[in-house]
Amino acid sequence: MSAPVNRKPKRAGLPPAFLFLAGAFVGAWVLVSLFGRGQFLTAANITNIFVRSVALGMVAVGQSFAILGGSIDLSVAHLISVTAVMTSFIMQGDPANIARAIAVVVAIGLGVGLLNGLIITKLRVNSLIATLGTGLFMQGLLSTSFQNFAGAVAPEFEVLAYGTWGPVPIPVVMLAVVVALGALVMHRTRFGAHLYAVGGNAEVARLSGLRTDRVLIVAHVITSFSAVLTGLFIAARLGAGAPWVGQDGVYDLESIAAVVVGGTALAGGRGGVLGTLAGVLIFSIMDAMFNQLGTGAFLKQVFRGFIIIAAVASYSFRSKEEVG
Amino acid sequence: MKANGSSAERGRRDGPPILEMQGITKRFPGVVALDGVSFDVRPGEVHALVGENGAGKSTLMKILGGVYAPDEGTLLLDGRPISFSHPWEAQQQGISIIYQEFNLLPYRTVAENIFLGREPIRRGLVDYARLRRDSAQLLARLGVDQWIEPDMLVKDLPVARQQLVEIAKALSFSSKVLVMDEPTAALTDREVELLMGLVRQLRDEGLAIVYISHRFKEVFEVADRITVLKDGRKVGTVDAADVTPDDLIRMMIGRPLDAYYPEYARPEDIGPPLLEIKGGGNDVLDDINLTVRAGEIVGVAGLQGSGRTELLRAIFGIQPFTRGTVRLRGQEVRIRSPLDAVRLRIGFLTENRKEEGLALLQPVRDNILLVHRALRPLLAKANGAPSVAELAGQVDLRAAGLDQEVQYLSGGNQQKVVLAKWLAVDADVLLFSDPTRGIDVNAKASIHRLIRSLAQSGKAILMASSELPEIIGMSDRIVVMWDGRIHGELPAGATEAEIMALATGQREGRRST
Amino acid sequence: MPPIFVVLLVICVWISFLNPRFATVPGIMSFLMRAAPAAILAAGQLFVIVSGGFDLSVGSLITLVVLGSSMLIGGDPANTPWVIAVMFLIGIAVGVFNGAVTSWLKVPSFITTLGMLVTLKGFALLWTGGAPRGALPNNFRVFGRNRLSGVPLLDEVPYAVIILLVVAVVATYLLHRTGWGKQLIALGDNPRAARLSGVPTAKVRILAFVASATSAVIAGILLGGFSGVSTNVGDGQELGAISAAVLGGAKLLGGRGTMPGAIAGALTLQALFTLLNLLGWPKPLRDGLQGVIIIGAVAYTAWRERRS
Amino acid sequence: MQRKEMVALVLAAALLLSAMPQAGVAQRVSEFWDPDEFARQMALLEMEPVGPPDKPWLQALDPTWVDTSKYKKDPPWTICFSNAGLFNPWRVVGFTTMQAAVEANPLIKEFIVLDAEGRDEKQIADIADLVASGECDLLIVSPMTTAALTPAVERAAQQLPVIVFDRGVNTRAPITFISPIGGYAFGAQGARFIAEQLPNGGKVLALRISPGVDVLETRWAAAERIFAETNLDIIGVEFTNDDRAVAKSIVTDYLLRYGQIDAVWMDAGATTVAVLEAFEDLGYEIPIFTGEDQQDVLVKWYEEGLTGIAPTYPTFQWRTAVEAAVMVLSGQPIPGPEWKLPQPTITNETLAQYLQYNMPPQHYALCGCEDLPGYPQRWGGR
Repeated sequence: MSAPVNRKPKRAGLPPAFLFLAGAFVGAWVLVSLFGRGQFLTAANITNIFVRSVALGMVAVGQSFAILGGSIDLSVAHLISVTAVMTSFIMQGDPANIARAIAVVVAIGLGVGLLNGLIITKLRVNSLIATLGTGLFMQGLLSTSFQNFAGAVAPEFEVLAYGTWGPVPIPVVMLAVVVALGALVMHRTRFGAHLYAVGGNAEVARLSGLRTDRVLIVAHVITSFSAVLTGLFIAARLGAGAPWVGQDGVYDLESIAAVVVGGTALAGGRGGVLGTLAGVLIFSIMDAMFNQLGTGAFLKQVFRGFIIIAAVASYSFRSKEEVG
Repeated sequence: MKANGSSAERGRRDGPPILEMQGITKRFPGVVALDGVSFDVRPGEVHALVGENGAGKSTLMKILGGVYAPDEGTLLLDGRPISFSHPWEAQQQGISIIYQEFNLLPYRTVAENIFLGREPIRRGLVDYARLRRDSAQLLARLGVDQWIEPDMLVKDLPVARQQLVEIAKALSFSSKVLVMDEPTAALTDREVELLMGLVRQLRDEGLAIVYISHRFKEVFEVADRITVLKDGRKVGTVDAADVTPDDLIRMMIGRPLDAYYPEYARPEDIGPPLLEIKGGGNDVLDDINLTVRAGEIVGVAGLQGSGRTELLRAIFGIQPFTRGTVRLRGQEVRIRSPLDAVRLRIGFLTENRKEEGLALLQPVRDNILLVHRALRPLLAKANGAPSVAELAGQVDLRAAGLDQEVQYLSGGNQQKVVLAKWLAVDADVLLFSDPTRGIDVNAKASIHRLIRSLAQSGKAILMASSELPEIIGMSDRIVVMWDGRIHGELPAGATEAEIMALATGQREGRRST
Repeated sequence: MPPIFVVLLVICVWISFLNPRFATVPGIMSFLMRAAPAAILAAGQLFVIVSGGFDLSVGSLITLVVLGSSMLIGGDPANTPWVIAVMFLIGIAVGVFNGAVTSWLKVPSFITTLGMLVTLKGFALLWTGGAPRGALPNNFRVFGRNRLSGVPLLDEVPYAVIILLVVAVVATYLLHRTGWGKQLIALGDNPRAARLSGVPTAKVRILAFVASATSAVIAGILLGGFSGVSTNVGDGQELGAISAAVLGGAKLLGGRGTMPGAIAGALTLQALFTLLNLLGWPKPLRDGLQGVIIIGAVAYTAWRERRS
Repeated sequence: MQRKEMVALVLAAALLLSAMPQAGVAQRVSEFWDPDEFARQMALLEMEPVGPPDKPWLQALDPTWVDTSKYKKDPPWTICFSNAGLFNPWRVVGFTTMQAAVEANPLIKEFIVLDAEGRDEKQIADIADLVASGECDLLIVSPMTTAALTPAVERAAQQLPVIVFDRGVNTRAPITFISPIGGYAFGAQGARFIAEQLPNGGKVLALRISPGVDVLETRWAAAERIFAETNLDIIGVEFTNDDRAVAKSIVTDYLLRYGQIDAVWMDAGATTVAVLEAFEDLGYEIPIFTGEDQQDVLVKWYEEGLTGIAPTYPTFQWRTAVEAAVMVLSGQPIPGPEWKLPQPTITNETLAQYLQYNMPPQHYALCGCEDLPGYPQRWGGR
């Protein structure tokens, strides 16, 4: 056997996206110091970068599961709207209703995830079309029933968005918990290992005796659940939910972008939750940097698109396969 | 453990079978893959399943593994009828299978692959420490722990070692029946020895083993009984002790070799060199010197991983040569991509017709014209010369019509479509890699005749094959690859033993032609 | 006849039952005029879909065309011809970029064009400062808004309908009658086999993205003509185009799809919206139904393929 | 497809589509309806403003004054601005005016702007950023949506002097809230005009930009009240997202469904021209309409001799925000906690005086920017 053996063990620390994250951080620091106003490296600024990452971060962690399994979920933005609206609508400002509201939206989320998973695995509908369809359907029902901010969350519920735990904002704690849980499920459970297999090669997974449909359905349930968390957070942050909050945040495409910038392959089977966190933080750092540089939002958008392409290209350009 | 069994040692042949297949029939579009086949295996026995490619071995095994459901027939496990609708259920019943196609995830570690679906759990989480420990133990038991570590990524392992991981994976099941499909195809002798010892040990532990191979040496070394399949039917089951290899060949082929393969080229048929390679090499090949002349078929033999297929891929520009010179029809050429090769009218046909040869959803017509169109201006009209009907006739294609989608054709006819594709552009250097793999016997003969007639019409043909009978039956000259080099060259009619000696690197040098 | 044509016919009959004006020549012309941009976009998108990719950037490209044209023309109708030429050049450049990044840097087109979606919209807004500026003169808007009169038998024909017809014929020819179209479908069906058959995959794929981008430029000119300058004009058009192609029987990830089908898919969506409008469905519910319908269509196709 | 399947599908679809409840949303009583405030605004409309007659952006209606001496600070100042976004021409014109007004004032050394890109979520973070940066002497906020931004503004006001304009917040924490008379007056003027002009049973289509924004909700709330007291047939209320393409499509849909429509009430003028074009293109007569002070509306109205009315929501309030900031930091009293600006209405009679042919189509006549540096080029004019 003449081919060389790579004896380097796997899991050599953090995913490569953290290199970009470090680059973005240093770049932003230098640029802001040279041309921007104020200091980049302040506790307040860093805290804000994290707080800005919470809404996108939670749903992007969930989106990682769908994408890792070789699927995709375009319905998350609409589910976020549904969750935010239902939360404040049910709560009506009364803390007594908090538990009920959360129970209802979690149930909705699980139901939507189950539905997405079933349509994809049992009806064999391409995930893009399936979730585009369920998303449109949800939004249709929601916008028909609600035209506006509906109800209000209880003041106690706003702690989720505005409270602090020592010096750390509670939303950041929440994001940390979601990322940690996501990483735990993805990297330390059987389901996680099976998800890698299903996304890597569904046929191999099937021949190895995995019930691939079930794995994919669970992945979609997790994705939807994460969208519910983001929806709850946004409801707390805005004090109420409106039927457009999810779409206005472009959480569908942004979460996909964060996942792939974080190094998870769109085709599935490679990547992880920590990379996604890096992807989300890169976007937040850009936000903070452009804020401090005082250039407008549109220039940032121009760069953002290129960054998505460049990051993914850096992972993919060595591939010899044809990519469609 | 040590490989200490002798070939005289045998497993038990008494007692009731643990697994029985009765009257299994399976049809695919255009072909009956299995026709009323019965088969059984007892605990503590190695039952070999032999037969040519396309005889139905793999189909039988996939039925065992729950991949396919049989159209007719019953499966009995411990005397109880069972049926699987999913591979998972077969595993649950204690049947584990080493598939011939690699069944591993390249971007996961060896340990994760071995225990995929059965990861050890501790407090609800995967116990990675134990996963690594258990994998290391398995690898040690296989005697390959110095080459393969549990934390390596599968994609970083060479092909032969991936095969060993595959074997480790099958061993990790605490199963009652173990099915091994050509487990040694990519292994060196040393690794094969290790495996043989292991198979015996498992047998002695009371496992029922189904061993599929066409290497008679191994079959006779480990098998207690041998079942021969041919064209989807069972020819018979015999005790290994009662038969000779020649008996088996007769059972498998059912006719003498010379009637089965077309005649070799006569000296006057052979024309000028069309393809000449001098000092060719890249990361996996080195010092390739090879000439293929018009009118001749040059066979390329060698074990998996020897550079056999890589040689063809280098010539075709898939993993191009980075050293040396290639001359085509006397002209020096640079081939850096398949497009270069196609432009130079080199044709390429592989056993992976579904992955590498055909656009399955497209009709016969569009597949046959694909290369032709690729060589014309993009906006040229799609149809016109050459006549697709004529080409289809030339390769003796049996299809419902030229508008039939190729996914519905039988394997043999699919290969003929691929061939017609190259004839459409008049390719005169043709590279074939296992051209008849997975094709039934009659179609195989027809493709062999077709290849010979192409040679007779003045084309230069380089044919790599994993089947020695095919190499021997077809080649006017045989080059044998070992360790990325051409290790020797043999004339038409060389024996399997001669080829294997070169292919395993045992004998140096070349016999003059 | 493929199912989509039957569905289209049924919906059209139903509409004319509710609104007899629909079944007249002017009624049909108005319908086609409104459907023209979506149908053209679906035609362009199909080239990319059969090749196994997606083009999500078309919506933003439409916005860029509308906003960019208004900026460059700057109120002077004399500028219209060269500005339109520039827009086609921009479109071609975007198409080449999408195709090249996908082919050579191996970035999945979903991501390439997602990045372009963000970038192009940002660029268009950066250019105009975030809101529509300037106006489009009548000689630009004529294509999307006006009708050619004095046509025998039909009397008045909207320019948009003529353009749709030309695009449909050209696109059908390109996809189904040229070597490029056949290679494109083969590429989507089996990229490896296509490459090993000598198909110049990068060139073939880049041209598909150019076709898609060109269709977006045409659609942008028609949409800008129809309603004038607007910053959201392109939003969501990409998903509409993909839905239309899929309704028309195209297979996502490539290998199958017909041009008449994709165009019929776009017309069907438009007809469905017209029908639901006449039935009094509010807009959000119409969108919701669209979701159910595309899932249903794809599930039906998948089921039929499995059965055969 | 098999014929039987086809028939079954068609029947199923027919059943489903027809059985769906018609436009199932009952109009709920708007939470934005406040009769007292409505009466107050109608009264303000009749009132004479206080302040320099040639500078409407410094005028105030029925003002009360707040003392700002505690905010007095030595110049030069850094003023921060959290902008909801630049998503429509009104905001672009206003923001241009604001920047010019800042430049015209040498006492302002820096003007830090964060653009929330139309997202509540981002604006909340932006405001937190600005407050935390410690660089702002004063914070101006133009909120995205009222309810969502209220807590953020409240928080900011604990640390900084805050001025809010355009859309409001549900708190008295800012020093002042600058706005024109208000949405009730805006909406009512258009609705009354239509009610006067149309016979009983006249068909009216109402087009709104988007829900949830207080300044827009109040416009419709008032119009809805007024229409409810008439015998007009309100055939539909739709949202255009401020998009001409959407607006034109909606109107075309309605014309195809209902035939001629007699009046179109709109809560903003950005899509007015597209709406009128829909009538033209289908060969219908241009109806009575409500618009705003954009040049494209005014020019079309004037040149084609149409009948309409244009309540305004003056862009000069962006300039007022800067002037107010300067007054606060100088310690001068300013109108507060509400600063009501005048809100002129353009009618067929007064139309001509607002035409500015040198300005671009999306320029707002009431920009209050004519004396600022860079006029008219800075606003795209010639």
